[in-house]
Amino acid sequence: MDFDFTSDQEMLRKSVAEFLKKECPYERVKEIEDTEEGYDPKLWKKMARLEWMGIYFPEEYGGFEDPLMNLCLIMEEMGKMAYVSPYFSTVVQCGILVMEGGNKKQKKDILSKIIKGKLIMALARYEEDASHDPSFIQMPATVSGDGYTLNGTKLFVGDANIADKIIVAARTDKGVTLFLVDAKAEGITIKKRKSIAKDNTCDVILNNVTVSKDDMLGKPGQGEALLNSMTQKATVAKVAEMIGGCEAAILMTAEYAKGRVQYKTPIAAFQAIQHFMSDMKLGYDSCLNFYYKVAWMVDEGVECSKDISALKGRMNEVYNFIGDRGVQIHGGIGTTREFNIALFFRRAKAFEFMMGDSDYHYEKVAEALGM
Amino acid sequence: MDFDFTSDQEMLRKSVAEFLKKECPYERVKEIEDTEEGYDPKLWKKMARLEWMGIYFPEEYGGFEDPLMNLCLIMEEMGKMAYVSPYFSTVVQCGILVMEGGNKKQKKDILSKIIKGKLIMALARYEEDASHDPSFIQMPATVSGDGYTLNGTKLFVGDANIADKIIVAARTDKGVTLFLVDAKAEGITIKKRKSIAKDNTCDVILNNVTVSKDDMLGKPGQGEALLNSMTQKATVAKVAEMIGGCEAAILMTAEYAKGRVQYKTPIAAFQAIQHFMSDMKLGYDSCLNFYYKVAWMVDEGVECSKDISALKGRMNEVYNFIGDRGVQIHGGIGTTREFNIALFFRRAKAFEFMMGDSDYHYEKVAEALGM
Amino acid sequence: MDFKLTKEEQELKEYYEDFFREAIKKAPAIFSHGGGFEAIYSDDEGFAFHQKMAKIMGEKGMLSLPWPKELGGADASIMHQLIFNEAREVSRCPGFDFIGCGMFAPSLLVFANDDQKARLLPPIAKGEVQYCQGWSEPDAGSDLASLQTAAVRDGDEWIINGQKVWTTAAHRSDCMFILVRTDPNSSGSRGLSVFHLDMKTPGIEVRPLYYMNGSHVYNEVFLKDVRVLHKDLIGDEGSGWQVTMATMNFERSGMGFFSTGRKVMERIIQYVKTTKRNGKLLSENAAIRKEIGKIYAGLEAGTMMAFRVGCTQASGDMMAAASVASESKVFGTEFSKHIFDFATKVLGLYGMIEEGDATSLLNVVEEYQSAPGLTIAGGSNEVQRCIISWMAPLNMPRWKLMDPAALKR
Amino acid sequence: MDFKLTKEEQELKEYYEDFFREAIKKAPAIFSHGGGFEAIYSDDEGFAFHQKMAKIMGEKGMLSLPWPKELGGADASIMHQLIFNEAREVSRCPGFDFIGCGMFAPSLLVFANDDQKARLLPPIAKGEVQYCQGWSEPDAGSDLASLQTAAVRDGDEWIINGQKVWTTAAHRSDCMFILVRTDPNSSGSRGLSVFHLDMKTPGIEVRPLYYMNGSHVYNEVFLKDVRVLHKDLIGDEGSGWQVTMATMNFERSGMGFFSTGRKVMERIIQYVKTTKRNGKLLSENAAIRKEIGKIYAGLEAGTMMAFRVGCTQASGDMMAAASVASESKVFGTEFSKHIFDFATKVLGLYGMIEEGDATSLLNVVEEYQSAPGLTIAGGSNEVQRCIISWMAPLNMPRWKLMDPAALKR
Repeated sequence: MDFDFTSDQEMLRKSVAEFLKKECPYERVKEIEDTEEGYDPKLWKKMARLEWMGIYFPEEYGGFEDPLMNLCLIMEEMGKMAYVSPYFSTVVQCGILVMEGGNKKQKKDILSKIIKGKLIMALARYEEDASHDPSFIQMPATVSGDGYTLNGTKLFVGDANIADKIIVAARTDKGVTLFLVDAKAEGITIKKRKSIAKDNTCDVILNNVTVSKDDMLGKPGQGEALLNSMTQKATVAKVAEMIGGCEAAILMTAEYAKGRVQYKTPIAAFQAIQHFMSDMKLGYDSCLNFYYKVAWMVDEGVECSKDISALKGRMNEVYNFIGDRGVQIHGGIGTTREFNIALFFRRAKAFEFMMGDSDYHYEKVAEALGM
Repeated sequence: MDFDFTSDQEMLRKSVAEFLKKECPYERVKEIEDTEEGYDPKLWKKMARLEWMGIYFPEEYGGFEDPLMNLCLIMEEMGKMAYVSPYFSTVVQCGILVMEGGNKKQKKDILSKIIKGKLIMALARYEEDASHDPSFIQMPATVSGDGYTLNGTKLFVGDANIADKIIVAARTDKGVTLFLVDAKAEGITIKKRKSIAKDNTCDVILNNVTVSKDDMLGKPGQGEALLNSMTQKATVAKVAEMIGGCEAAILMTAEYAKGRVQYKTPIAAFQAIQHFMSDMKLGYDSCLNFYYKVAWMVDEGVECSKDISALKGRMNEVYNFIGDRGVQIHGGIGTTREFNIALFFRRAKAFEFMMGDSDYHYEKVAEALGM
Repeated sequence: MDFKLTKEEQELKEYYEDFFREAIKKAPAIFSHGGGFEAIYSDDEGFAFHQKMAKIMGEKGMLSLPWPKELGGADASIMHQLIFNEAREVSRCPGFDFIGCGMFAPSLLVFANDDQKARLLPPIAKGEVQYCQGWSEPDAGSDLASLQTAAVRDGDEWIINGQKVWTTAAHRSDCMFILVRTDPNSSGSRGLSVFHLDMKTPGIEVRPLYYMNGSHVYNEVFLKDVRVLHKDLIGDEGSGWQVTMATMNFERSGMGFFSTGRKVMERIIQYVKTTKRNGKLLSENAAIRKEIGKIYAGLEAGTMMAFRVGCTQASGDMMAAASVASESKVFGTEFSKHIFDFATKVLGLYGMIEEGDATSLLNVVEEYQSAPGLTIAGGSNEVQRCIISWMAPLNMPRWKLMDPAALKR
Repeated sequence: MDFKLTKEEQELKEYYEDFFREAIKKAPAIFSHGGGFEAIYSDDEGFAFHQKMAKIMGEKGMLSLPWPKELGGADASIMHQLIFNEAREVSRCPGFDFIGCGMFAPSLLVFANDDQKARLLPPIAKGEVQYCQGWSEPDAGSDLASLQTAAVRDGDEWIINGQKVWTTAAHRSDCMFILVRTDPNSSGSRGLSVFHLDMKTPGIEVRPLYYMNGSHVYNEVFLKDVRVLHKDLIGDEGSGWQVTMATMNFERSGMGFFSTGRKVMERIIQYVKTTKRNGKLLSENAAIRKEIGKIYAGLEAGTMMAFRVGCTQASGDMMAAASVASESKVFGTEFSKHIFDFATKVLGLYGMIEEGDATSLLNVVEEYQSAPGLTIAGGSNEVQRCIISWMAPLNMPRWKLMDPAALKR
């Protein structure tokens, strides 16, 4: 058993950290949050040049075939800086779907564009009932001519407002099927919602949108399997982002507590504050080592859906606890837009629901344990 | 709205408190716990002479017809002293069942004996599945001659080992029915179990026990209704005992913390200890006022099953929290038989299950709220 | 022991409930999204409605219920006040300036001289004036007594210099009651005084302090050579701490947390009964059912605690009331956080959306975001817990933070 | 990053699991009721089995795995030790004296001189000797450094007077390692020394300290003019605190809590799948299912934390290891309490019964009662939390309680 990273991994982590710290400090993050696009196109191009996009993709399409662990390291560092970009939608969710479900032509076409930073993608899976389980997807894809027609509303679609292409999950007579849809296609309306994370959460309304057979991703009825497989990896990547957020929130709060004097004492010397801080640290450490193991299991190809669910279930609780205590220890100032701790408080709540909330995941664990 | 007691009530409370403090300090309680009978017959007689037994029963049978609130005050004081006696089994559970379900003869016969301290009773309701809901009672009462024959095992029967009479809930073709059975009747085997409260929790095995028609309590099939009605009052009385335990545990722990010096400081000055203590106090106060209201509602005849369930659900949590923090603040010494705080830690767990655990009660509340 | 409402109390309850039920119907849309400070102070339309309601309530005498009759009040019993407050808080109808009517006016009744009462009370009673409070400073939060804003005597006037922070509604206010250091040689809770200050006085600058979601409720207030007349000193010179402690404790029963909580619980029940997720009706989930049972128990327990605070205050035992009030504050604020958090969990992905059709079912994420302020404002819960432990019956050894004797009257 | 077991490690794992699985089958009945301290130290038959197993394990070299080969050990890697510990703890098989083998022997390896190593280590390795530790005193619990038991030099001997408390297994022990004050002018953590003491030495009186359920695990130990040879001083005179702090930290990964927890979880799952209550199978209750999911997550998270402690210790960074070890202790002990509590809840009324047929399904109420000791013993969790906050990366200002530098080596 070995908890150490390779020197390549250390270098990767360092370069991501330095880039984000320099190019996108918290003040800039808040500015980006307030824009309609909700991301910084210039930084997106720079990230592509730094080769972050292709890290997990096959070499034959221009990627590096690094393990998921390396992708997770990037997500961790993004989490620390509360960074906002379509990386999770484009590279993690849609990229993996295309990698695992696409035909040669689709992979070549799409992955190479993603890697070059020339394609932004969004995944439209959720519907009105907000079920995380893809078997409840209802939106019909009806055969029309040589292709299909899509009708219905998709909700909670990250980055649809800036996407070039959207992967839409809909139901054909063979079951859930994935389609690659042009975001500008006729019949598509995209509405950005106000979310607690101030991110690009959108409604996507499809009104008689036609897609050709060639734009099907995978086979008819393969959608559930593809979504489930991608979701496992994307969940670990989301956890990585959350763990990064936890670390930053803890250190930021510890620093604040040491500098904040009340009753002629730095509040960091108060036992109540020390106990909160150690509980935050403990929660973080308990998830950190578990997350490393789960990422490793995915890379080793070991079946670990139960562990991924257990991890995400726990991570949700820990991140929200840390965000909450972080604000509490900051006191009033922690609730302001000006101070940075609220960035994490807000993200903790949004990320709790992304890729499945704790109720959903703990139920999955119980099921897997034979209950 | 008025949170004050009448002067009669204040006097009652004081006299119970003084009696128990003098006659049955904690040291004595622990001695009694270690006896096979698990109660002190001399004190039982004295309690009868002090007129505690008849407090809630009709005047025509020798009682005082006081409100349930007054019975609760006695239970509160017993709870404070962690007192052990068959009061809850005999007076509260069986007494109320007889009062509400018995015919004139039964009431006259039984209640007057209870009031004089000459009859100890036990209620045998639970079976192997440990369901609190009486509709799941399965034990058959089969018609035989002019009476019934009972066969089966009853569990968690408080004070069966010292009881003269046992009320057994069994199922006839009309539904659940209550029977008054002589504890020495042929076919009855009683086995005392080791319980965390070191109380008289017994198995009662009935092997072809015959009862005459005259020993039926209420009508055939009336058992569920009688048990439910009694259980409401008994639950409030049990809460009263628990609230008393909470108060004693809190004060005992506060005293200890003020006297215990570590790091040259009374540990009561440590913020972590202060926070624990205030959370204990807060939990207690939140239940206290709620319990007074519920007892009052019962006395006013207001339908309040939902509130009784909510109260017991919450009381279980609060008492266990107080018992646990009480031990923790005492440190190692708190885990010993010698120190008194563990009396409350142990009772908190046992009382959690008596008259329904929190899962059971919260579910009842949800049901009552139309879910 | 008696928990019945008298016939008169029952009538009052119905009267107030009817009044607010009707009144809130005319409120702008923002009040249907949670309401609260944000609706009142951050939004122009919301504030206009608050002012309009204040005048209507003023005309009906609802802003001065507990005042003595000779000062224009109704000499209302504490139960009357609690009934009024509960009805108002359940409806979430604005109009009652919790700072002016809820805190400053009761202080004036105790500490002000006749001239001040005559000048300051009527506009409050009529709902014509909005107040803010000048307490916290950047370096004086939980440790309020370490504040540095100073007032120096100059003839008939005092000259104030310093900075206040967390000033709720300062940008909407006509007046502030401000706690300042009048004895330059003092430290801690001695040497402080309270003044009544017109916000139009030259030298006052109000700057917004944006909340994490971007709303504007709080402010920083900078005071540079601000002149206030000596006759606007409330209470004796140097008595500022006593006045402030008393002000803090007026109607701090915490009832509002439980009234609000009950409404949220009802919204959750409605939602789970009608919503399927992952193939199952949410109301069939035993974990959700159990949590609802627990929440109901907490609400009932909390409500009775709040009533207890009110009754204890009415009995005049302000020390005992202060202890239970702190408990009620801690319990109420943490319970509120919990219930809003649970509501977002029930909503699932909808729990992160702040607006729009999709969330009309339950729009609690705004309240969820406001909630962290609750456990900080008005004395952080960490300090409150210490205070509870210092008072009877626990009597744990205390630091010098606050003298419970100051609460006696 | 690699979480695979090597082929060799996998073989060791299977070897130990097989060994303990077979061994525990021969244990007296009391070990099927939880086992733990109570089974070993409170019960004669239980202690006899413990001694028997100690000798068997001693013969197989299992009591000295990490020791250097020249001292009769196997120079086992930390992974080897963790695998051994986990297999042993999962089985709940006794025989490994956690005091002598687990704490004192590793200290001897670091601090003892050659003579002491030669005299004291072999009997430990052979499983011939039971140890107890003389640390806590009535007025020195969390604040261990305030202890008062004193040793005064008298030629080749030291004379010890004082009282120890919480001495686990003293009534079963052959020897004690005892922390005493050797410098009468010292206070706090200076001037302390550690001695190896034969329990048959005149002047030692052991009195039982009964646990709340009446079991006898702990003792008070009174020392009156107890003479110990100077050659039994471990480490330098005055180095007692360093020796003790190091002793405390040997193998404090907390793995045992999670191994035990996993067994309890399995018993709960088995129980709820086969038990109906109030008309429903318990395993159909979403609240129970959710809690099981949560418990599984906690167990996996805790296990990885414990492995992390082991690996960090192996890397020689004892400071970093100490911090994570404290976290693992806090998490593990509170998690244990939680899981035992949950188990009683699942049992319902059976959750209050300590013995008998009715409870053969799950007999955890004894473990539930032992659990409160966990969060107190070995440094209360309140103190542990402070220590965690004082170390990197939090570096909160600390009181003088414990010098983290003492953990460096």
